[in-house]
Amino acid sequence: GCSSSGSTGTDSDASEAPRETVSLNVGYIDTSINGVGVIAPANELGLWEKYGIDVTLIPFTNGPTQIQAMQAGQIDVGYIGGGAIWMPASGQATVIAPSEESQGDVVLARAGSGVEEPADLKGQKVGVPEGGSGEMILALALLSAGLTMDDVEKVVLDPPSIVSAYVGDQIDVAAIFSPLSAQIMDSVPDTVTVAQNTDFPDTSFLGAWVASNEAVTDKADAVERFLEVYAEVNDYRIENTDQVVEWSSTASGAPADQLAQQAEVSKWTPSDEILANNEDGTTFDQFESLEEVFVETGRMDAVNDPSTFVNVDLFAQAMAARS
Amino acid sequence: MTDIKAQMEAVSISDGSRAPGAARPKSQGKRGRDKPLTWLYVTTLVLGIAIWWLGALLGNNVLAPTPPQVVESFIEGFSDGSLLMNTWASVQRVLIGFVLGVAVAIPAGFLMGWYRWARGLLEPWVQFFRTVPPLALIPLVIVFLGIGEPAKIFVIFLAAFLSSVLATFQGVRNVDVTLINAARVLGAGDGTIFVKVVIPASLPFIFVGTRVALGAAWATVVASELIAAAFGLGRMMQSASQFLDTPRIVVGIIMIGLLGFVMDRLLLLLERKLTGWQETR
Amino acid sequence: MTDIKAQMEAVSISDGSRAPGAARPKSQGKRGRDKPLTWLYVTTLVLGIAIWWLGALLGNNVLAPTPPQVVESFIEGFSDGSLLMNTWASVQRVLIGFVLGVAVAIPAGFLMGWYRWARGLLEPWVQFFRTVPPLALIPLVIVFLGIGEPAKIFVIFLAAFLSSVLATFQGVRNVDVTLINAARVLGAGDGTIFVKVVIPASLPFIFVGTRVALGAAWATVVASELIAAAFGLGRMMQSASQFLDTPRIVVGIIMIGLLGFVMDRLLLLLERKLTGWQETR
Amino acid sequence: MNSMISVRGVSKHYETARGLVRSLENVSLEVEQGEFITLVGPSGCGKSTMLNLMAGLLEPTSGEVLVDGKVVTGPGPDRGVIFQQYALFPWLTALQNVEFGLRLQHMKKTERRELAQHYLDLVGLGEFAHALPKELSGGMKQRCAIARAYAVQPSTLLMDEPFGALDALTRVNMQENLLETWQQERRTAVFITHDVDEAVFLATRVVVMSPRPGRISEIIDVPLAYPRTEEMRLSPEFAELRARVWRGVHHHAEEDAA
Amino acid sequence: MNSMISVRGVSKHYETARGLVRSLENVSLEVEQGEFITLVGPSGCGKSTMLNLMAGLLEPTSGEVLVDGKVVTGPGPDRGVIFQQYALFPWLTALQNVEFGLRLQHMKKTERRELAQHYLDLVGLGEFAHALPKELSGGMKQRCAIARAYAVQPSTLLMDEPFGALDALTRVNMQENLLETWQQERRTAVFITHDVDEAVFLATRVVVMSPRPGRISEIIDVPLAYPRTEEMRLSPEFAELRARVWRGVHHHAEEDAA
Ligand SMILES: Nc1ncnc2c1ncn2[C@@H]1O[C@H](COP(=O)(O)OP(=O)(O)OP(=O)(O)O)[C@@H](O)[C@H]1O
Ligand SMILES: Nc1ncnc2c1ncn2[C@@H]1O[C@H](COP(=O)(O)OP(=O)(O)OP(=O)(O)O)[C@@H](O)[C@H]1O
Ligand SMILES: [Mg+2]
Ligand SMILES: [Mg+2]
Repeated sequence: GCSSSGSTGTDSDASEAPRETVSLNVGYIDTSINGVGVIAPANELGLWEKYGIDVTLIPFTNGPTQIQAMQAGQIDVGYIGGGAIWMPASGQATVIAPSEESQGDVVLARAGSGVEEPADLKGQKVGVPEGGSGEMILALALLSAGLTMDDVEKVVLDPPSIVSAYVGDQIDVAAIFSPLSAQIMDSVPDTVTVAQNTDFPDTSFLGAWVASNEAVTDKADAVERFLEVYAEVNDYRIENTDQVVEWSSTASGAPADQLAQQAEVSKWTPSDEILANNEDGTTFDQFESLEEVFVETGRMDAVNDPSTFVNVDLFAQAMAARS
Repeated sequence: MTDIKAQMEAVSISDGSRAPGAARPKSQGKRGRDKPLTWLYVTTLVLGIAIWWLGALLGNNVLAPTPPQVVESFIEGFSDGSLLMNTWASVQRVLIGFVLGVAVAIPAGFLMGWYRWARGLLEPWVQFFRTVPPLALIPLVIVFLGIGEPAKIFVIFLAAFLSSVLATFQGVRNVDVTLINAARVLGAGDGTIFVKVVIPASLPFIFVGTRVALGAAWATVVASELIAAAFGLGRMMQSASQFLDTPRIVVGIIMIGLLGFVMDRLLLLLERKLTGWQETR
Repeated sequence: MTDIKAQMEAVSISDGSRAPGAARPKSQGKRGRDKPLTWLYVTTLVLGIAIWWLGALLGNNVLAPTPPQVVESFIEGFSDGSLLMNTWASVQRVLIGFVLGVAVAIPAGFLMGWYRWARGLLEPWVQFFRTVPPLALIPLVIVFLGIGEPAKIFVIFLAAFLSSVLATFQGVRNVDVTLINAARVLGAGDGTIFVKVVIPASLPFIFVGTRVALGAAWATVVASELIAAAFGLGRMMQSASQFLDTPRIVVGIIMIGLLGFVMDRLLLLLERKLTGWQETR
Repeated sequence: MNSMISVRGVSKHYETARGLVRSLENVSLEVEQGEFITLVGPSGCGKSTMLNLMAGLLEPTSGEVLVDGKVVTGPGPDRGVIFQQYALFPWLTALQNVEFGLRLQHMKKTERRELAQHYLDLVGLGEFAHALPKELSGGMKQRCAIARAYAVQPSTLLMDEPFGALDALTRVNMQENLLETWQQERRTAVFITHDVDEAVFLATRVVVMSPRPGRISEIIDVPLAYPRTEEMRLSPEFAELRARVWRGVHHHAEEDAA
Repeated sequence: MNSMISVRGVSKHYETARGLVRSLENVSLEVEQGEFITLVGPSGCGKSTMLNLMAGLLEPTSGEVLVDGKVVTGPGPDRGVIFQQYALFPWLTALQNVEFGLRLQHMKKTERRELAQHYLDLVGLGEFAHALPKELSGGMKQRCAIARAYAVQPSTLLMDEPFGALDALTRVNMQENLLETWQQERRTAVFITHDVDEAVFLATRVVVMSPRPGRISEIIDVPLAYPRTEEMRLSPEFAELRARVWRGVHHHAEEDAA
């Protein structure tokens, strides 16, 4: 078990309800607008102080490493993209709040390749990064055409290598996400979009903030306060996207135009609505439909009940505390 | 004092060279002397596994697999044939990349050690690329060599080449000048001196290079198999780490470690055969 | 023939050692002989850049950045201070990891070369881990060492240690037995022989090991900075590759290559100072 | 009597790819405290092997070697050795080479330096104190090795052709030096040489060896008094001894050649 | 006349940390075709340096060395060299070492092997053809190096104390061998030795050198006829020459010691 939040820190600056400062280790993806795009505004707006969190921020390049770090007790909270939701869904962490609904996942094909719709994918060499939303959009596309993963020749590559391989004429089809998809479009302009998220309205690729299972039990207070921060930033970023992009770019060194592109394909839900979705079961449904895709791609053996890995109580408490 | 002596005997036997003290009366012939080393190997193996097991149990962490979990994963991999297939794919790549790397490194090292122009032209690049992470080169390799087998082998080749060329180069620089002179006064030209003097005289260095290259080749197999590999131990470990299937990662580590160990022993045998003439400890 | 001679002169100067032929009358002193090498360096540099540029233009795609794009990215990195910060972070890690690695490898190599028990206990593990990809160890390193600076340094340390211990070991095995005997008859014990005979006699090997270790340390910096690094050249290249910012990747490669090159030259200087006694080419 | 070195039924065989080489076969020899033994014999008859056994650098295949009553298990600073191949430390200067053994005796720096310089001067290398071995000529290397062995003042000196690379005059000087200190300090000395004149001039006893297998074929007492002088070399007695030693070596060599 | 080797105003200096070492200073020497020159002088006087200059292994600091009328720019198989330090290839057997030079002359295998074995027999190493250098005694290594140099039958033989590690009888045999082939094939020979007797016995001219800086101090003609015999060694003429050479070396050495 981790040491709990009982540190006798100085009183927070928040005037009306002086709370004890709690410590929290937060991981995030600093090349993602959904990761650094929450952290940077929180820093700029002084929200950690406001909500009394003595925060340690640790940048990562991907989701799975954060889950590893959580299991090793190194971080309490982190952000993962929709492609990694199978990890909490398999019990390795707990979802504490949905983040964005991704609109940026696509299956692309070279103009002369003869691939124009999902059915044409049969027998093709498809570049796809393993264990991410690229794999999921491909699975959905294949499913919609009555095909399975076995009907294509999977070429597993790192996300950036997908672009190298596609632009370098090594593969004709790529299942990839933004902003790398934009790079492909720029380099090979007559590329055809074979499938994209909007083709599958029933399945939303939900990214999420997750907490380690230990943190949820032992540091519930701190995690809840993180959600207070998150709820505030979430609303802020919907209103002030440009500002958030600028802050994020400054904080992480990532190119602003690329972060802006990511923001464009990320659909954010206002915090009130998240609360409502949590309460009426929409959130559970969304994660369950996501799990079905994971079963399809072989990431999971069976669909688990979302209520076992999505904690909606903490978010509710956070919203209550803010109002 | 006694330790040195004992050591000298052991070496003299295992080297095939006869250092002073080789025929110490109290030792009971070849078998008698090799036995303790075998026991030490067993001891260290048991110790290592014990420490690992203890660490895994104490850590009490899903990610630290215990030996039984790993054994289970091994059995699974064997029974569905995937482990052998992956192993075979990697062994091929490593062997080809390693052999090519060393085969190019030895002449390159010689050229660099011997001719000013070669040193001037090659050394900066060798030194430069030696420090460049293979991981960082992968996007470029894909652009120029595609995603097929050649690209993967190239990454391994590069690692093997870059880590052994330096040792060869150094070996050439360290050849005793009197031996070169002896060959020259017997009428040997550059080519003959290369082949007949410099290569044998720098064999101890070349073997260090070769063995380091073998290590580097195996150590790069994961990076190389990031390039669209369908099979391979590196590939297997990559996906295992996606699933946080740590027992399978450990299976991969053990396989690579064992294969590397076996190949290293073969190199060592070759070395002993080829450098038995040395008058060393 | 003439080439060997010329070479011998060059070496005799640059080594600080005086091989036969060092004072050939036609050569114009130190500067006269060093000049051509400098020119060769410049030539090879220009050639390399030209080939790159040509390749980038012919390839005509976003993935192969041209020199001007890279220069631009360099300037950008300098002006916002990020490049220096990243460089500093990596240099620290590499230096600490490298120095620790070598500092442990030298005594370990000696022990292994000298004492049977040390060889029996350590060698299997060294050989085993030498071939294990650092990339594959990262999940385990996170489990046992966490995600802080120690974890990153450990990965670099391991790479440096494993690649240099072999050379030291081999160096110890190659020490001329008559020198050891000479020390022993003068009353030297094991410790003194270590420090006063074996270390100096195996310096050429140790330096090969050290230089290989330096290369390995830098080559592992990307892998090590996959462990939640906030800054670092490897980290910078990682994020650049997320956005396919190839000029910045090349900036990283160049920085690592250059830093590695410079550090290698420093080692070389040290080596020349310490092994000037050698009677070699 | 008080035997300093006892070689008792010692054999030394080497197993080689070509078969067993009998370097020494059942050799026994007693060297008394304060004696000066010279070892002569044709090339390859096992002289160096014998010396290395006494030094503790080789182990006998059978039999045993005792020094001062104790079985030899390894080398020690009580027995100084001059190797046939010099064996200077190439990374140390001449002076540092000589200081090496003194340093091990924890001698103070100034004293050590002074003593080392003294011995370098003795062998005529005073000017080359700061030269590295690679900067020395063959004979100079040999003299440096001699200085190094002398400097530690061992009670027994084992010397393998120490004066082989020296010119005649230097050689004679070195012989006289050696005898002088040996007499003063009553050391025990075993000295290998190919020079019959030298063998007789230095020795209390000349041990003649014969090859394949290496054996002691003859031991010749040299009843000349010490200090030995240049005049003695010209004496008929000396000539007679020289001839005996020559015949001793010669005889077996002839046999060998047959 | 027909000069085989011309050393013309040659100096060889070494720059060391301790300052300039004048190994040779303005030395001139003409060696005629078919001559047998022996070089004598105290240890460190520059004999090896001189030989290496002739071999083309060293470059003079000033002056020039001509062999057969051409300036020496490097070593060649026309000049066989026996090194002071043997320089055997440790990874080759004795036989393979001797074959090394023959192989370079593209000699057929059987012929090559036969010739190599012949020269090994000549130096008394026939039985050790398949031994590695590390399995040979000091004198055996030296003889192997001699066989290697002889086997290529160079027109000029440059020898640096080739018989230094040999016992007296072997040495005398080797001397006679050497003179025999030299006479038959009218080679040119330059031979360094510390043995004054040997210097006179072999040479047409004895070149005496003196040290610091290395110079030729005296050249002594040896008017004895060839073939030289063991009786000649006992002749008063020989004794006189020997005394002259001794004084030549001695004199300067004394000066040096002063
Ligand atoms: N390591 C070895 N392996 C095999 N044979 C050896 C080894 N060392 C020595 N010998 C053999 O032992 C014999 C005696 O050698 P040793 O060196 O004692 O001769 P030596 O009398 O000193 O001769 P020299 O006067 O030439 O130095 C030789 O025949 C030699 O070939
Ligand atoms: N590489 C070198 N650097 C500096 N000095 C050197 C070098 N080689 C030789 N010398 C010096 O040159 C001088 C002559 O050396 P050389 O080897 O020619 O002597 P030598 O007459 O052959 O002596 P010896 O009879 O002892 O072999 C010596 O004083 C030696 O110190
Ligand atoms: Mg000997
Ligand atoms: Mg000499």
